[in-house]
Amino acid sequence: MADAPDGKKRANGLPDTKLLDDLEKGPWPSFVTEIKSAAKSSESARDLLGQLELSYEDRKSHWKHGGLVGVLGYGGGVIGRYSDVGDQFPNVAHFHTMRVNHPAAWFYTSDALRTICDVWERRGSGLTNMHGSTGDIILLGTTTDQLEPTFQELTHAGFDLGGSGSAVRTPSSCVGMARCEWACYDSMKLCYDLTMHYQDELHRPSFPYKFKFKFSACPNDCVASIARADMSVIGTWKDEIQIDEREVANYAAGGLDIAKDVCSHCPGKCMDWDGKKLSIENHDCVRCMHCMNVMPKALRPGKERGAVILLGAKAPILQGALLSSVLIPFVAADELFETIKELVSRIWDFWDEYGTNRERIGELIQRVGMPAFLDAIGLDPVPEMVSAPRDNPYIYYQTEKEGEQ
Amino acid sequence: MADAPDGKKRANGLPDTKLLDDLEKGPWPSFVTEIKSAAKSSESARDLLGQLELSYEDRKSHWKHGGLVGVLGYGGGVIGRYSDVGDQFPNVAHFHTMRVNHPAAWFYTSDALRTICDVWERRGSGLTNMHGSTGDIILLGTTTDQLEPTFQELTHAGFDLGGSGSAVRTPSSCVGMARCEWACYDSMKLCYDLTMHYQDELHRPSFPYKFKFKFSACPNDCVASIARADMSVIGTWKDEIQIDEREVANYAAGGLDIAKDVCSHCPGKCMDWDGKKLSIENHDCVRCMHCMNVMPKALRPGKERGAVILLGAKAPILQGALLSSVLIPFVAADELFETIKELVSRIWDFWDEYGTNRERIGELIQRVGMPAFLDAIGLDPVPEMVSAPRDNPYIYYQTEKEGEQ
Amino acid sequence: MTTTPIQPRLTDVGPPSYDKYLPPVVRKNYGQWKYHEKIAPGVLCHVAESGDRLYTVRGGAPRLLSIETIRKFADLADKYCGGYLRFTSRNNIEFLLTEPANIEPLKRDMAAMGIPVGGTNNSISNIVHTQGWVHCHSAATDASGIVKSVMDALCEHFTHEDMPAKLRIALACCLNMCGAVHCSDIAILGVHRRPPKIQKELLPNVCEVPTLISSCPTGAIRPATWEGKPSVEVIEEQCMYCANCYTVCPAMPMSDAENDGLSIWVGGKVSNARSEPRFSKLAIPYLPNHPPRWPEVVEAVVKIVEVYSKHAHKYERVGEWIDRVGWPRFFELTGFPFTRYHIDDFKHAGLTFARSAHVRY
Amino acid sequence: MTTTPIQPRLTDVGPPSYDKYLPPVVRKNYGQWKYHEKIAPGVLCHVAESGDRLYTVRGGAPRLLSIETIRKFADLADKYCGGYLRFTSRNNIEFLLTEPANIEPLKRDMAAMGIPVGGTNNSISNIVHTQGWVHCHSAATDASGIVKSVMDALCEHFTHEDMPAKLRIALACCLNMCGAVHCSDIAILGVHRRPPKIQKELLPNVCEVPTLISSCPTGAIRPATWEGKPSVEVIEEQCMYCANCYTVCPAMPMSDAENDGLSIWVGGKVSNARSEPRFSKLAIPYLPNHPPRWPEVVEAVVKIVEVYSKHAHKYERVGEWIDRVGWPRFFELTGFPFTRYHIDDFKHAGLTFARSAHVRY
Ligand code: SRM
Ligand code: SRM
Ligand code: SRM
Ligand code: SRM
Ligand code: SF4
Ligand code: SF4
Ligand code: SF4
Ligand code: SF4
Ligand code: SF4
Ligand code: SF4
Ligand code: SF4
Ligand code: SF4
Repeated sequence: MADAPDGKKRANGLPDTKLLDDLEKGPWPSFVTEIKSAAKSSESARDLLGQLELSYEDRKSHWKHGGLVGVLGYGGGVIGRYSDVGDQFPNVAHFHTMRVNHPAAWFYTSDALRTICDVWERRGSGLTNMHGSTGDIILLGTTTDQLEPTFQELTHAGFDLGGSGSAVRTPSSCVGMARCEWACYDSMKLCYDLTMHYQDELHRPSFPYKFKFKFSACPNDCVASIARADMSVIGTWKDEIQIDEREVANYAAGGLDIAKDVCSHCPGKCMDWDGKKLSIENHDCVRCMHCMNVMPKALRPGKERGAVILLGAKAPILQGALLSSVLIPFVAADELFETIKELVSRIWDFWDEYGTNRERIGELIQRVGMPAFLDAIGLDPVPEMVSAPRDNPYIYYQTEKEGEQ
Repeated sequence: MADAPDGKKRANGLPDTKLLDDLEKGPWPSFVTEIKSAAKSSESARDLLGQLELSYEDRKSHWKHGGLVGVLGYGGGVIGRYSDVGDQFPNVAHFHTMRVNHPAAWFYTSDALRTICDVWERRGSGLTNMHGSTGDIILLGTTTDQLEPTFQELTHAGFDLGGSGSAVRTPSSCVGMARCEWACYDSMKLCYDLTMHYQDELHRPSFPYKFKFKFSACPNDCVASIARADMSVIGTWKDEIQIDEREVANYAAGGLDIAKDVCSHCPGKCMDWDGKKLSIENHDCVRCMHCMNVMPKALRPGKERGAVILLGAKAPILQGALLSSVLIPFVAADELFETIKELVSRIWDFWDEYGTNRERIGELIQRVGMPAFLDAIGLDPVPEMVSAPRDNPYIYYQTEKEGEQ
Repeated sequence: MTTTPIQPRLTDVGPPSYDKYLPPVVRKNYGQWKYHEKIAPGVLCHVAESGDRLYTVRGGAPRLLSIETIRKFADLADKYCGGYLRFTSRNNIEFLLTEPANIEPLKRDMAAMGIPVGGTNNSISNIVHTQGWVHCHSAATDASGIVKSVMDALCEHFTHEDMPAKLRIALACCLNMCGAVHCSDIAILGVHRRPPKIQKELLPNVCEVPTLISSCPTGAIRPATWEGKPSVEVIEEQCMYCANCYTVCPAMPMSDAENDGLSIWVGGKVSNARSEPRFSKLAIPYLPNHPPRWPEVVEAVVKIVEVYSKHAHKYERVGEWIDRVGWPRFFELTGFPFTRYHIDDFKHAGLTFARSAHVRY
Repeated sequence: MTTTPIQPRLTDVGPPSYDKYLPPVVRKNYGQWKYHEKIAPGVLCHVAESGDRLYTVRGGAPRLLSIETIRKFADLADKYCGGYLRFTSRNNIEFLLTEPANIEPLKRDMAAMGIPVGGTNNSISNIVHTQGWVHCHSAATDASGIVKSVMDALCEHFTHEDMPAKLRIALACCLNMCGAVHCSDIAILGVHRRPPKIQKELLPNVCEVPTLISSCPTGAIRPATWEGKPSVEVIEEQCMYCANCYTVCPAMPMSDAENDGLSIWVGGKVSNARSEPRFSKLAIPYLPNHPPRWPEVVEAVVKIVEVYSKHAHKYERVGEWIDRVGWPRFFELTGFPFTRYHIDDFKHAGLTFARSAHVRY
């Protein structure tokens, strides 16, 4: 590769990166080293390094607003990206990323990883994100003509694109039953089943805006679903916490201050430790996980398991960030797939009809009001949906409908 | 008095009040009995009884929107009131109330009360509210021509009218130092001094809307100032809670479960009872009063006393109810009068200039934003003003003013 | 009766000085109180650093008092406590004694007058309330009648300190909330449920149209003309019956005997003790106006009191108890239905949605 | 390289089945895990009802990985754990072992590769982050460079479980917050501080004016014409630099080397453990963009970590610690100035005012 137009010197075929080089020092593994490693065999990685150094010099991004690029018959899965210094760095003049739907909970075999690497060595920059914030395998940077062949190689290897645009986005799930004693439903399977069910909505954007699903199998919420998913499915249980008295005693004997470290942090204020026996008023337990987190050998979720379904999280723009809020307080584990499918179709119908351009479902609910939204999707109000009933007296009484009470 | 036009029968000169009579039964003292008692010698009380019975029959108020009535040179203190069934009840056709500024914390001598009764026997219905929600002595119902003479008799007896309209409203205070061991400043004196200072603003409405002051001498807030006053002054202390170890032991010996009844309710989570000694991490104490309320003999506020000044409470209309919020986290007791005077004048200046018609100060702050309000009144922001800093990233950076940081 | 000014005409004299009516024991020990003790329901004893003791006997009053009753209070004060008495911030009457021997005779005289003694500590104190049909044009309900009916049912909790904590009830007869009910353990609030009925002929003469339009929190009032004069129309679906338009314009009356009524709110508080002050939340959106005794309202309030006093821990105010057990439990225990009205849809509604997986079953 | 379709052309195959890459020990014990134990920082042991044990060794990764590095991970997986591995929701790599004897050799090989082992339990885990200057047009700052700089400074807290509780840091390079930083113990957020610079000539060709106008949360964008074509103008005082206009219209670029920079937010969390999930709150409104090491940002984050780890009780997340000691203490201990920017002035601002007399001194 020739010298860049600005005449920077390059050692080992790599651009001169005084600023970035500093980021190869220190104990944490370096993304600069990664780019350099790819740059050994990838011209686009080499130009990426050069452009990034330039950004470090001028303290601004050198990417332009994306354009619509993609693969045949799909409306998403590719983020188009163009350089504003393409003359200096021609190999990243076009530098699109491909979002590849990851396997549930990011499990791989070495072979599966190698397959992806091989495709990306042939077809792209050799750089990836493992993984993107939504969960995808991000194949970082290729040209328009490589999109379709990459796609075809991937599908034949058993991988498919993830979401982008106004579509279902790649759902993700915590490791759940594969490795976690607290899983209250099979988050990986549910994530997979729904992903398969929504292939069309995932690949062919047709919504007012994006729609994200995330599945955590217990209230620890290890995929941050409540903060990042339009629909958050969080495992929980209905019956009593299972207590192993002997193990409780062992923890106490081992030096755990159960009153202070466990009971005093219990948000349900429903635990009592008299120095010998731990008792839990399960009726008041809010299913927060703290006691189990501290004493995993002694306490376990109950046996009647399922999930809370919450709706509406999103990032700040436009009207301020939202966390998902409770829509159905409990659905039994074996009814989740059907319930969600049915519920989601009603939600999407309403969103389709009333959502404005770039209005996430959470914002739509805020705009029309939860009562109207519930009417529309045919769900009865329950007190679990709110942290508290209203405190303002501005009630739209519907006296015609209700008549004299 | 003759039969009313609707022909209701009257026994003992009183109208027939089948519905109201029922409210003379039962253990709680009866307002109907009170009206009847006044009605023995007052024609307007008699007609009030009749009109009220009519309201009980038709389930609606028979008062019309008030008109502007008052005494010479005052713009407030009287609520004009007219009946919409004045033909039936001519003695309440005009039935204005006079608001009389109560003595601080509602202390009276029997003579003072008798003086008021005598005036009101001569000049009005003989009915009162002891007291109105703002704190005034409410003289309930008289005619326009009686307003000025009543006023003159009252002022000669050492009483004056309270507030109404867009003015300072009658300030009120808790019993504080007169009877309470927790008083952190002299709420009665401060209330009185400021009331005297603001006589003009109280009697001559000149604001965008009403402005209320309430003074509670400790965080128990026995005049509900935080919920009902544009400016709420709530006593507190800065140094350490005074502990009488011996009395703590007495409470424990007397059966008080200090850990459960005191410490576990402490919102500062700063109390520890090891079964022998009570220790308080005063740095984390939020000055809530709970521990003192439970053990008044053992614990007392510290010695460095003063008050928190809060601003902005109001009822729901227009934009929703507000509680007052912290403006100055601590003012020493002996500086309160001067500080408040100075602060209030800056607040009123801003309100005068920017407040719209019927906009309470709390609503104005919401509309222009607290930072802009603080700039305007020349107060530096401190973290005590907020329950938490902002969580949205919508910051109006003022880069010109600050330059590069 | 005369209208001749008494000379000189005095103005701006202000209220009596704050210390004018203080009893001697208070003057002497002003700011020097050391602690207080419980003696009996309705009786407090404050002990000064000096060792002096002040006994307070508190009685319930209907607030609406005739001068005859006030004079009787004055007589009792003369008889037992040198003529000194006060009222409380919740409209109770307090006699201020130095002689403990006078307590029982005073209580007997109060009983004879029909004045219940109580309201202290963890009792149910007097209901803060407003004018209602006795004096206000704006009232969606009466005030005194409901208060009387509710207090009749709760009187034994006034005279006994048998609640887990203080329990404060307030009533306001319209959304102006003069009773400041919005931070009460239990609030009773008069509500309209019908849009204003525009009095077209009157309106142009008595109201300013721009002020009227801007008075509506939801923008339901639009300009219109009526017989060539500026007037308004109300978009009924946008009206939530707050009556603010009526406050600024008499030609927009709200009252409607069939549809007006009461709503019940719970869990507010004012004190900073333990938890922060907070607003009351909707428990029952609507109960009918049934004078003279409002049985539905009385029943609802009594139900809340019963459930609360049975389930709350000591020192838990109503709202603090609900914090611990959750709103679903509140609705389950009271049997009140949870409806679409309970879910906020005003300005900050989204902040009341349950944004966590904390659920009780 | 070829563009000829491989036959048949497959679409909508979806991701690999959820159980396709599970190690045998996981397949066997799927849904049958009993408890887990701490072994060492970065090493977990999950025990199944069957008694089987699964050892997880977790390593920190820069997320931006070259295929060379991924292949090295694959080799390690083959060498120590039958080829099975996974990534975590925070971009760490996990090797899934059944042989405890393989743990130490694996850790040595990881060390040789420069991969720190840790991130478990009460350590500081990997920083969730976004594209920054590496791939996004919208970035007000870089992502990877700051993450590297901060993690260099905090690496010993990744490899040691020495925090009072989990501490989660996230970075997003603009207000779109792809890193979902809004619920992090510590969040680093790229910010603009200058209104968009309208590219008047470009605008009419590439943007829809109505969409553009409605994209502005504060209504700062007004219609205008430019050389007869529909265009817009920006009321600069109403702009709070969110860049949403730029997202919908390329002719409204925001970046400004002198004024762009970072803000720091603290106290958010996601888990339902103990307290409810909550947003992060503003700690520092602005720090400059100083590549390659962003010393001001590193210093601020390290300061928060130090103060928190010194003062918080065990099991208190950052936000829970601040709950207990109060925000004034947070600002006092960190020395960060409290400014007008910290006081909310957006939609629900009033709800963040301190509406109680609870004050700590
Ligand atoms: C790649 C990724 C960041 C990363 O480095 O990991 C990303 C990158 C972009 N996001 Fe994002 N978002 C990514 C996860 C997220 C998340 C997190 C999540 O999904 O869990 C969020 C916050 C959660 C949410 O959805 O609210 C997120 C909230 C946004 C938003 C704001 C959406 C909103 O409703 O407020 C935008 C703006 C938009 O959609 O126009 C956005 C837009 C973008 C765009 C497409 C820029 C744009 O304005 O068009 C970025 C492309 C960058 C590039 O050149 O590659 N991105 N974005 C993440 C997707 C990778 C993946 O598929 O796995
Ligand atoms: C008499 C009294 C009720 C009572 O029975 O005790 C009262 C009665 C009225 N209030 Fe009030 N308010 C009374 C204390 C309050 C309080 C409580 C307080 O002051 O502590 C409040 C709530 C606190 C507050 O100020 O926000 C209160 C909030 C209102 C409002 C709503 C104000 C707002 O900003 O939302 C209005 C409407 C208005 O001002 O137009 C109002 C208006 C009225 C009017 C003048 C009706 C009107 O719309 O013009 C009522 C006259 C009734 C009458 O015919 O006598 N009244 N009003 C109270 C005054 C007695 C006194 O002086 O002691
Ligand atoms: C007399 C009065 C002040 C006055 O100037 O009139 C008063 C007097 C006392 N209050 Fe109060 N409070 C008075 C209204 C209030 C109010 C305002 C209200 O109810 O509208 C409150 C706020 C109520 C709320 O939060 O909604 C109030 C919240 C308290 C508290 C905190 C209670 C709590 O746990 O939340 C205490 C402490 C306690 O009782 O343990 C307290 C304690 C006291 C003490 C013990 C203070 C003392 O040492 O003298 C007094 C006797 C209390 C008693 O009745 O048992 N006082 N107190 C008021 C009597 C009203 C009545 O007749 O019932
Ligand atoms: C591997 C992973 C799930 C996955 O599918 O990838 C995971 C795995 C476990 N989590 Fe998690 N959590 C994982 C992300 C999360 C997240 C999401 C995030 O950080 O973005 C959260 C929410 C964080 C938050 O609140 O901001 C999360 C909140 C928890 C908690 C609650 C912590 C708390 O006290 O707030 C626990 C319980 C505990 O640690 O005591 C937990 C516990 C666990 C346990 C012990 C569960 C188990 O028995 O297997 C696992 C090992 C934890 C450890 O690292 O010590 N996990 N965990 C994620 C590892 C991320 C990483 O590489 O660091
Ligand atoms: S969310 Fe719960 S079930 Fe899922 S991995 Fe985390 S702790 Fe385990
Ligand atoms: S799960 Fe949480 S709320 Fe339930 S008992 Fe355990 S600590 Fe308490
Ligand atoms: S507010 Fe405090 S000082 Fe005033 S009376 Fe109540 S308890 Fe006493
Ligand atoms: S006053 Fe309140 S916060 Fe302070 S120590 Fe006592 S109970 Fe705790
Ligand atoms: S609450 Fe309403 S109806 Fe009752 S007195 Fe106040 S303004 Fe009048
Ligand atoms: S009652 Fe309230 S909401 Fe209805 S029109 Fe009048 S002001 Fe508007
Ligand atoms: S946070 Fe903003 S700048 Fe960063 S990747 Fe997302 S959209 Fe791009
Ligand atoms: S940056 Fe945001 S606030 Fe400023 S003009 Fe654009 S959209 Fe509006």
